[in-house]
Amino acid sequence: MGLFGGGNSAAAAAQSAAQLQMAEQEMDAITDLFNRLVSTCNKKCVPNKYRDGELTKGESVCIDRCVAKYMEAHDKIGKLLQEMNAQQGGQAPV
Amino acid sequence: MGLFGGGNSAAAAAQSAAQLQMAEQEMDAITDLFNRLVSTCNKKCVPNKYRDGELTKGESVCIDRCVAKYMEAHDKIGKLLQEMNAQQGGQAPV
Amino acid sequence: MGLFGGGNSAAAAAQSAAQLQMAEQEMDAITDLFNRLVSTCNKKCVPNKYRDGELTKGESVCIDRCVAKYMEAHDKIGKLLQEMNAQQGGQAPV
Amino acid sequence: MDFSGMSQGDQEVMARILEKKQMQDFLRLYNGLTEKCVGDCVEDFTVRHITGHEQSCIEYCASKFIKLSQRIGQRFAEQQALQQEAAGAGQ
Amino acid sequence: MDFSGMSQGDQEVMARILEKKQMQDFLRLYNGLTEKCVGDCVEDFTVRHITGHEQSCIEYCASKFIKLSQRIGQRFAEQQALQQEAAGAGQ
Amino acid sequence: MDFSGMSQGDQEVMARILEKKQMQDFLRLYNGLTEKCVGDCVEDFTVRHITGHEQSCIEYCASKFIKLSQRIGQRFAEQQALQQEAAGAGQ
Repeated sequence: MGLFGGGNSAAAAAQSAAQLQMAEQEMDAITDLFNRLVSTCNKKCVPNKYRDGELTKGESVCIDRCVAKYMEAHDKIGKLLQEMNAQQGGQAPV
Repeated sequence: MGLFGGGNSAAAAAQSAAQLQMAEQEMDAITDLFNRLVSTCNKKCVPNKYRDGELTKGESVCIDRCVAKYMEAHDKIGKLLQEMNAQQGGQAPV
Repeated sequence: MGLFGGGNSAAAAAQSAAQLQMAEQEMDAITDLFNRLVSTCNKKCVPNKYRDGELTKGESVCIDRCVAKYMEAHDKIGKLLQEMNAQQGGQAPV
Repeated sequence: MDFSGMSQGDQEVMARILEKKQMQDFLRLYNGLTEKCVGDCVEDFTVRHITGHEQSCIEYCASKFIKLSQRIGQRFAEQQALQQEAAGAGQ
Repeated sequence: MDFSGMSQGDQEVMARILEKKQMQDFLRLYNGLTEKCVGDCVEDFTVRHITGHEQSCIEYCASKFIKLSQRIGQRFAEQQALQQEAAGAGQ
Repeated sequence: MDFSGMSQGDQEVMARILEKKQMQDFLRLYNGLTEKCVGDCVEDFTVRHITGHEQSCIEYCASKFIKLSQRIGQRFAEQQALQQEAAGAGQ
């Protein structure tokens, strides 16, 4: 690690480790978001009685709208959290 | 690590690593407990129909009692597990 | 690590690290499978009204069958995923 | 938890682990809020955008859940402090 | 996500982490499919083996869930691309 | 799982990982028991302490769930053994 990546001092290594950790956390957060999105839109759009293995037209349309609405809600809640953070210098519980 | 922390032998490092790991596991267990507590008391005390963004007086009182009862139950179950462990030299499944 | 384990080159260490990682992932997958199995067969076989702390005969029989059916379904779904993978060079989403 | 028995180096490692976990807790809270509030508030899939009614429901839901988490956080900390006292008295 | 700001060494580490996570995602999908489809399809515990009716229900359930995941994966990627564009335009 | 193909050093690392996971499994079981049994048994929030009726319900719930886990653990181990045999015969 860092072999071709420029300066090799302990400071650079620490920065690199912090950067890797943040990238990994971001990936984990996106995977978690995706899994919850799948679970929610499955519940909202696909009844759990199965007559065949294909998505119907109606289910497909519902899924697309569900994804759009979920992501819109995610953005709105993100802004809400930022506002609250700015107001209170607030912190997450625990 | 261990730069100002006294003896620097491999044994000390191993002990230190084990201590750090236990502390991290304890933190994870407390976070998990907290998240389950929030989820349970939310289900028990806050109906998921929303008329505004404030907790009502009734909900707040319910939440406080729910936390107290949850922690009391957690203690009791902890003692129960200890007893079972003592009786059987029992182990967790898997 | 690797002290008595034969060749000590970087390549051997990397192989060893990959092997350890795979073994750890396999353990995590089995633990996850077991936990979902317990949760499912608990829901299917044990009503959540409690009159005493023992499993009834009927519940025990139901649990054994539930485990057998769950594992059979797990195998079938595994084969299904393999087929799909073979057909499409398909990949997991995200 | 009490880290005072640790070496200074270990306390620094612990502080970094703690920081990482706080970030994880925040991301989990954020993702969990979206899942809960979409689950409770979004029912109309004949349109592609959040309706006015859904929007205010989501805001109330998020606000209420955050207040619930904060209240439980306080009670939880009090309980933990009580237990540590009890454990201390028992020694 | 954009890793181009990283050193080559870090990009390699990242690639290995990514590979590990894809394996985890696959195992999670696999275990999750079994849990969901047994939950939705298996109701008869008077016998020890999957019945014909349960078998086709499980196959439909798995097939449908995989198609749902793939469709959402596409939409999700489109949304992420749009957001990165928007973020880029804002800079 | 069979670790006999590993070097002795790796087997020691594996043993430590296993120990860590057993601790995690125990803590997860413990936290999960509380969540399940409070969910199933505690309904009266007009009082601050566990009532007698709730107390015995929690004890039955915990005892039953542990017995269920142990029984499933046995069946699960038998199934895994069967599969390894089948895999061995197929080689």
